[in-house]
Amino acid sequence: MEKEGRVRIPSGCAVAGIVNLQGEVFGAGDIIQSIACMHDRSNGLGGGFAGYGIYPELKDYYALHLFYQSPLAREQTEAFINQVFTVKDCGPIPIKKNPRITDVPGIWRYFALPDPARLEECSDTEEEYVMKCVMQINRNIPGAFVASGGKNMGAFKAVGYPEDVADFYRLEDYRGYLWMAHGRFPTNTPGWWGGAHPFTLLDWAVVHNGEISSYGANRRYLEMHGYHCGLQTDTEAITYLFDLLIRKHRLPVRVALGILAAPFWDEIEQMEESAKRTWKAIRAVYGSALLNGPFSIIIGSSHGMIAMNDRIKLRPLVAAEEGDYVYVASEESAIRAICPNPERVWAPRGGEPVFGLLKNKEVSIADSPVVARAV
Amino acid sequence: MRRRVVWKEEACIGCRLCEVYCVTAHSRYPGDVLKAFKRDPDRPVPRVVLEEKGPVSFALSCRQCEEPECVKSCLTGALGVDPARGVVVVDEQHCIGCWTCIVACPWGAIRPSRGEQPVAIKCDLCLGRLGIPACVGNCPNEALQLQECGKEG
Amino acid sequence: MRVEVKLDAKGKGYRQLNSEVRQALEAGATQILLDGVNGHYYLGAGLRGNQRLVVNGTPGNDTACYLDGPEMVIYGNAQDGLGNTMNNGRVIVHGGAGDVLGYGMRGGELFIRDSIGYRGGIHMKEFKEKCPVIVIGKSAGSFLGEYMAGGRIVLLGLDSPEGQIIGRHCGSGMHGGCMYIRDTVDRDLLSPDIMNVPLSKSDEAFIRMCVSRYGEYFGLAVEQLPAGSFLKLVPRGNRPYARLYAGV
Amino acid sequence: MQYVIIGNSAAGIGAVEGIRRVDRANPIILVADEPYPTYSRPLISYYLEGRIEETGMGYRPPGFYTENGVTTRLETKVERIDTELGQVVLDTGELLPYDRLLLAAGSRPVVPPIKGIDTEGVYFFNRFDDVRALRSQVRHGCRAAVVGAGLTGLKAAEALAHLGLRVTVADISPFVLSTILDATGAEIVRGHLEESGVHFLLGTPAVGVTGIPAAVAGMKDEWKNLKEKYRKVLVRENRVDSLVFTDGFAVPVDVVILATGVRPNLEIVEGSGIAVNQGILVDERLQTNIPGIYAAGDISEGWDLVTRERRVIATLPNAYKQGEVAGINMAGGNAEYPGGMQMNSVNFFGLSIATAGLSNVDDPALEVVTRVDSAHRVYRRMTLRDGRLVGFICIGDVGRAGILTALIRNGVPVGGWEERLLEGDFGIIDLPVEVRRNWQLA
Amino acid sequence: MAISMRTAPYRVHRDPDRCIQCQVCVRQCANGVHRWDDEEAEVVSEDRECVNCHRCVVYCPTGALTISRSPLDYAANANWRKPDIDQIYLQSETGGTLLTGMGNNRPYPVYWDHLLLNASQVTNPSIDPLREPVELKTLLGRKPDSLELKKGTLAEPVPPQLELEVPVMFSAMSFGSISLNAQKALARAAIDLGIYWNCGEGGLHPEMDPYTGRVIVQVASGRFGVNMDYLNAGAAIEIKIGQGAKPGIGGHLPGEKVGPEVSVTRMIPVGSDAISPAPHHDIYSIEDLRQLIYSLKEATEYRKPVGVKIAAVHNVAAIASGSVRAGADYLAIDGFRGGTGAAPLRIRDNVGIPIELALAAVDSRLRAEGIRNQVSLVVAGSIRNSADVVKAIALGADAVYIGTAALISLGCHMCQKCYRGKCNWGIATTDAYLSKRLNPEIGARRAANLIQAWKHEIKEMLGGMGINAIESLRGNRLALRGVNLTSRELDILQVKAAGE
Repeated sequence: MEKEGRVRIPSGCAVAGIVNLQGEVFGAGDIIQSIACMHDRSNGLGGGFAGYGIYPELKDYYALHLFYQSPLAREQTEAFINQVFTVKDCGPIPIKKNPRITDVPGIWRYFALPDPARLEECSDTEEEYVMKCVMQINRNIPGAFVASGGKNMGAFKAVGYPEDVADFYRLEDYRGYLWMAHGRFPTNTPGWWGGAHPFTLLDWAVVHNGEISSYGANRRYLEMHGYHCGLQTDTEAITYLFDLLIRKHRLPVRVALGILAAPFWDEIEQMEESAKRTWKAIRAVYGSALLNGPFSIIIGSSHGMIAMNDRIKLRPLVAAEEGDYVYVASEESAIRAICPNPERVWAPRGGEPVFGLLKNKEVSIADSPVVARAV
Repeated sequence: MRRRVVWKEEACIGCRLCEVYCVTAHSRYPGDVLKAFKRDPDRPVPRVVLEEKGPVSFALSCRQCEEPECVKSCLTGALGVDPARGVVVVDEQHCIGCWTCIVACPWGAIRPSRGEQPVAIKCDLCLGRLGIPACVGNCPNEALQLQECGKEG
Repeated sequence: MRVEVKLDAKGKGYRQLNSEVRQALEAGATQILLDGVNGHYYLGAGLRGNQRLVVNGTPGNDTACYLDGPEMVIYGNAQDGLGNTMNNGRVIVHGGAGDVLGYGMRGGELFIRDSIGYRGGIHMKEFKEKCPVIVIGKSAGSFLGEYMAGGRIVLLGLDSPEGQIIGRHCGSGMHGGCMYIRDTVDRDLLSPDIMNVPLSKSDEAFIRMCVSRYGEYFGLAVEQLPAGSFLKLVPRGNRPYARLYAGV
Repeated sequence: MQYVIIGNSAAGIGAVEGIRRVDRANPIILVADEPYPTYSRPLISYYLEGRIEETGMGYRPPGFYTENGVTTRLETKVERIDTELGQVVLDTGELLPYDRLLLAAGSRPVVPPIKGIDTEGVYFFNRFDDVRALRSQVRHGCRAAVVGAGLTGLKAAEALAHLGLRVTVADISPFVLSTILDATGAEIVRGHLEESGVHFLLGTPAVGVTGIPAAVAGMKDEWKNLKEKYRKVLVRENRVDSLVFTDGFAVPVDVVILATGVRPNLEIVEGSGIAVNQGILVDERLQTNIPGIYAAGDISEGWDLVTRERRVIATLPNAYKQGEVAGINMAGGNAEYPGGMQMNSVNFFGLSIATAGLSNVDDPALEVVTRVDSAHRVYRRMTLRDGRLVGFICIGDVGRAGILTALIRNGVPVGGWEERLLEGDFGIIDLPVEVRRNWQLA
Repeated sequence: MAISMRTAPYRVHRDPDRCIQCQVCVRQCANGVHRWDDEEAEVVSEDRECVNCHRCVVYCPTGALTISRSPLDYAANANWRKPDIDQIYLQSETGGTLLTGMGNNRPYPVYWDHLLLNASQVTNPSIDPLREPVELKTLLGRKPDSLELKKGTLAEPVPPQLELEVPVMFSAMSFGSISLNAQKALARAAIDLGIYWNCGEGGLHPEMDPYTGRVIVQVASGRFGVNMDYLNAGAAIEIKIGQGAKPGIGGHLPGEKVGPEVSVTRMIPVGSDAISPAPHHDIYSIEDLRQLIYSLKEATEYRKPVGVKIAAVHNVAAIASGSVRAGADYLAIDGFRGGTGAAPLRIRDNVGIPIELALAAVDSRLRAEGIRNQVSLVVAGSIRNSADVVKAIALGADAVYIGTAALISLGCHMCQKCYRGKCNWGIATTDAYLSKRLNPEIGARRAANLIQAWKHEIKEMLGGMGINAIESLRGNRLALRGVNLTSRELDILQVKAAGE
C-alpha cells in the first residue's frame, strides 16, 4: 500500500470553521462539537483542526508542528532545525492516548525564528526562508513531516474521526480566536497522518471538501513556480495556490478567489468594460490556477477566515453570523449544534466567498482595490 | 383426442413462414421448399391465415372445433370429423365448393383451393405426414403449438 | 383516533431515531413530535401512510427521501436533499432548505417558507395523476428545475431585497413540467431550453391555490402574499437533445 | 327403447348422429318415402350438370346406416301418427311403434298457380328423381324456362346453361334472389348470370304452360304458322311448348322447371294432435306438444334468433343442427336449440354469394352500411340492429364470411367499427381484443 | 438536399435461383432493405440501410440471401482508414455527436487472452465434476471481519447476502434499452439458474412482477421508476454511478423509445426523453455516495444489500476503496469493453480501462487496506465465456455480470445499432412489432442453456485445478500465468509469467 504522497488519494469530507472577528480567544469545544455533528461525512481515516491565537506567549515565533515516523527522522530533523533556526522552545506536543487513534508517530513542536545569519545570507524574505526550510524537511528527510509552521497557530491532525483526534491532542486545553476543523473521507487506509487536513503553509491553513478535477494541471503550474506537491492532495495544491497568488503575486484576496473560482465567460461578457478587460486578462494569465470540480474550502490565516465553494456549487457550505462570530460548515446542523439561533444563516452561492476577517487586520489581507465581480 | 394448432399471439412475429411451410407440406414436394415453390405447378394455397394488424399478428388455422359448424353446415357431407385423429377433414372429392362451410366457420379458417373446380381446404394437421404439423415444426418463434385438448378445450 | 408520540432526538444517531419513528408508527401513532432534531439524516425515509411527523430543529440531509404518503412539518431549516425521490405526501418547512431539493420527486408536495439552495426540483417527473409540486416562498439558487421532466414549481419571490429570485441556468435541460416564477427575474438567467408562455385560467387558479395554501401554512395574511404576475416557464420541447446525435 | 325417424335428409341424419352421441345401443328405424339412401339435396343441380354421378350424391358414406344401427324403411310413406298408441301407421298398413319419434319429413315444392303444369316436360327441382327424369330429357340446344329466380331456380338455370341449354328464368319479382338479396345485390347477380348466358324475364308472372298443339289466344297468325312448322320437327306430342305470361307473351320452351319455393310436409301430422302453425311447433328442445315426439328441419317452426320469431327456416345447416339437437334430447341428453337463422352460400358461374340473417330487410329500426364495386361484382351489405350485426350480404368475396355469421350468432356489439365489416379482408384480428379473446373460448 | 458521400457498408446478395418470393425477408427487415417491387413483381433489396444483422439470412427458408462487407474502400492509407473518413463525412453532413451501440470494438489488448489457467498433475489430483462435487455457490454481500459466537450460535446475524448458484449474473439492462421480452427472458433464466438479473435504471414493468424475487434494482441519476415498491421488490439495490461503455456519460433514452409501456415503467409521459445524466446530482463526492447508500438502507431497513456500480477508470482502486468505506455491500466494476444500448462513439472507444487490470488493481488495493472481506466484487465488461469467468475469479472477483454474452444468447448479432431502436432480433427495441420476435420462453431457455454450459465448464476447469469450491479460486492468482505481457502488466495483474 503506497502512502499518500506516492499516490493521489481522492477524498470527501466535512468542514467547519469559527472565527471571532475581534480576535478574542475561545476554547476548542465548539469546533469539536460542530465537526462531530457531521460524523457521517467522514470515515475515520482523517481528522484535524487548526487553531489561531493558541500560542499567545510565543506569538512571534514560528510554531513548527512535526510528525516523526522514526527516531532517526527526529534526529535528522532536529539537526537541520538547529542549523537553520534559532529554537526558543521545544518539546513533544501533549497527547492523551485514545484507542481509536493508532500508529501514532512522534509529535513534536518547536518555537523558532530563522537563524539571523543564514537569513541574511540569502535574498529571501523571512517567510520565503521559512517556507523553503519546511519544504526541505518534508522533501528530504524520510519519515519527517511538518504539520504546520505558522506563527501563533497550529495544526492538529491524525488518522481517526475528528472528535477522537481532538481528544487525542487534548484540544480542550487550547484557546484561539479562529478554529477550523475537518473530517476526512479518503479512499484509502491505513492513512497517513500527513494526509489529514488542515494542510498548512506558513500562516495558511486550508481544509477542503471535494475533489479537484484540475489537480494535474494545477500541480504542474505550481511546480513551475517552485512548489513541491509532496502530498499529492488537492488541499496542498489549494494552499500553495493561495500562497502563490496572495503572498507572492500580491493579488487582492478577492481576485485570488476569483482565479480559483473564475467567473464564466458569459458572466464576464456582461461586466462593464474595464472589469471585462481585467477579468479576461486574469483568466488568460491564471487559467492554470482555476480549481475545476467540486470543492468547498475554508482558508485560515492570522487575518481571519475565508470560505468558498466552486463556481457551480457542487459542494455544500453554510455560513452564519452571531455577534462577533462567523461560522461556516458543510451542514447547517453543525453550526446550530453550537449556535442554536444565529442572527443570520445563509448558503453562499457558488464562487461567492464568505469573509470572516479580523476587524483590525482586514486591510492588510485585502489592501488592493477590489475588482467587482458578479456572483 | 382432439388436436389442433394453437397460437401464441404474443410470440407471432408475422413472418409467414407457417404459410411457406404449409404450402410446401401440401405440395408435391413436401420436404423441399425450393422445389415446392419452383417446380410444383399446382402449388396449393396455405391452410393457415396470417392475421395482422399493426404490431399484432397470429397465424390462424382450423380450430378443429368440438362442435364444428362447418361439418354441421356442409351441404354434401364432405366435411366430417376424423375421430381417430381428432381433426375435421374435408373429402375434397365430395366437396362441391358451395362455401357454406366458409359462411359457417366462425374463425374464417376455411378457404377455397386454387383451380377450375375449387374445393374447401383447411388445416388437416398435415395428416399425410408423420410428426407435428409443418407450421408448428417450422415456426421460428414457437408461436404455434400442437395442442391436444379434451372435451372442454 | 389520534395517537401522538413524542420523541427526543438529542443524543441519538439517525439510525436509532428513524427506527424509533418506525416503531412508533407500527404501534399506531398518527402523529409524532420530534424534538431536538439537529442534523439527523433520513427522517421519514420511505415512510408510507397518512401519519404526520412534526420536526423541531434542523433535520439532516435527505429528509423525507422516498417519502410515500405522510405529512412532515419542519420548524426550522431543512438541509440538502429534502424530499429526495419523494413519491407522495407533503413536507412543510417553516424555514429554508438547502441544495437539491425534491430531486427526482415524482409525487407529493413541498412547501418551503423561505429560500432554497442550488438545483431545486431537478429531475422532477410526473406520470398520469402523479404530479409533484414545489412551492418556494422566497428565492432559489442556480439550476432550478434542471432536467425537469414533469411536475410544478412555484416560486413566490417574497421579500427578496437583492432582486434576483433565481440563480443562473434556470430550467437547463428541462423537458417536461412547468415552473411558475414571480415575474421579477432577469431573462438572461433562464436557460435557452425553456420559454415563457401566457398563463391560462387554470394556471392562474393553480397559482392562487398554491399562494393561498402557502399563506395558510405559514400564517400570512392575504395582503402579505404576492398578487403580482408570474412567468410560466415550460420547455421548448420534450426532446431537448433530439438532434444531438448521428448514428454511425 | 325404439327411435323412429321420419325423414332421411339432413334433419333425419342429424338426429341419428345426435342420438348416437348419447345412446349407442337402442335401435333406430328411419322411414323415408324416397328410395335412396340419404343424399345431399343441393347436389341435384350438380348431378344434372353431370359434375357428379349418382355415387357421389351421398350425404353420408355408404356404411352409415349399418355403423349407426339404423334400420331404414325406404320408399315407405307415413299414413298417420297415432300418438295415443305411440305408433306410426305406414302406407303398407304396418304399425311402427316408437318410444321417441322425430318428424323430419321436410318440405315439398309449392305448386305455383300456373295452368298446365301437368304437361310433360314440366319439372320440379327438389328431389333426386326430379333431376334423374330431367337429365334424360335435356340436351344441348334445348330451351328451358325456370319459373322462380330463387336459389333453387338459379342453381337449376346454371346447371342447364352448363349443359348448353338456352335458359330463361322468370319470376314474378323484378329481382333475382329476392328473398335474400336487395336490389343492388340482385342486379349484380342478374348481370353476372346474363353474361353467362341466362336470360331473365322478371316482374311478370307466368300464368300457364302450353303444350303442343294448343294455341294461345291473341297469338298472331305468323307465329302460329311458325309453331306449325316446328311441330313437324318436334314429333313428341303433349310436350311443353311454351311458357305464357300475363301479358300474353310466351317463350318457347322444351322444359319448364318450377322452383317457386317449398312448404312443410304437414300432412303426416294431420289428426295426430301435434300442434302446427306454418310448421310443426316445437320447444327449445325441439319437442312438439306431444311428449316423446320431436320435429326438426324444414317441417318445423324453429326459433329464428335474428327475426326473434318462430318460423320455418328451410336451409340444410339449420335442418341438420335441429335434427342433432332433437336426437340428443330423444336419447335422454339435454340440448337446447339456440335458434337458427337464414344462412345461404351459393355460387353461380363462379360468382359467390353469401347471405345470413336479415340480409335484405329495409326497416327504419335497422342500420345498413354497404360497399359496392359493381365493376368487379363485389358487394357487401351489413345490417345492424341496436349496434349488433343481424344480417349481411356478401357477393363476390365470401372469404371468411363465417366470422360475420358468428358475430350475428353471438350478438357481438359492432357499433363503431361496422365499416370495417365491409372490408374484404375483415378477420378475427379486427375484433376488439376482449371479443377476440372470448372467441378463443368459443 | 445535397448528396451524401457515404456509401453502403454492406452488400446484400440474393440468389435468384433460390428466392421463392415469399417475402419473409421483407417482413423481417425493419430497416427496409428488402421490399416487394410491384412493377417487377419480385423482391428487391437495397444495400444502403443494411446493418448486417443477419435476420433475413437466418429467416430465408431457402437460404437465398447472404451479406458481405462492401468491397468499396478508399485509397490505401494506414493512417486515414475507412471509418475515419466515413465518420468525417457523417459529421459534416449532420453536425451530430457520433452515436453507437454495444461495446468498444477497437483492437485494444484483451488480457483474458493473455492469461492461462493451471491444472493439477501428479502432486495433487484433479477432480472429475461429473462424479464428484464441485461447488460454485457464491454469496454476495458485506461480511464482518470476524464472527462472534454465543454458545455456538451467531451472536449477530450476518448482513444480507445474495445467494448465487453460479457466479454469473445478468447485468443491468433497462426496459427501454432492451425489450420487455428480452428482460423477461433473462429474468426467467435467472430464476431457473438461481442467479440474479438486473432491471437497470428503467424501473420495473408490472409484467415483471413474477420475476422480482431475483431482481437487482438499479437506482441511477434519473431515478426512473424509483419508489418504495421498487426498492422493496429488489433482492438488492444497485446504485449506478457509471457504465464501462461510457464512463462519465449519462444515459439518454430518446423520446421515440418512450412508448406507452416504457412510460409506465419509467413513470414519465409517452414520447418524452428519459435523461439520466452522468452524475447523480445528489452525489458530488464520496460522502454523498455514503449518504445515498444509507438512505436506501434506511428506507429498506437494512434488509438488503446495497451495491455500487462504477466504470473502470484510472483511479478505480481508490474509488472502490471509498465506495466500500461508504457502505457498499458489493461493487460492480464495468470495464471499458462493456456494452451499452447507446453511447457516443468517442467515449466508448477512448474512455476507461480494461476490466482485467481494474479488477487486479481493486482486489489488490482492497486487500492491502484489509477491507476486501467487507465487500463482494462483481466484474463486467465483455466476459465472453466460462474461461473469462474463471480468470476473473482467480484475479479476485466474486462473480461476474454478463450483458453482451447474454444478449448474444438471445439472438443478438452484434450489428451495434441498438441505439436505433429497430433491432430486428427484438432485443434492443421497444417497438411492439419487433419485440415479439424474442419469445421469452425461447430466450430464457437459450440464456439458461448458456449459463448451464458455462457452469459445467467452470466446474471442469476448477476440477482440473484440484479445486472443488469456487472460493478457493477467488483471488488465487497462482492459478494464472501470463503470456505475452510486459513485466509492468504482470506487476499490475500480480500474475507470474508462464514458466515462472
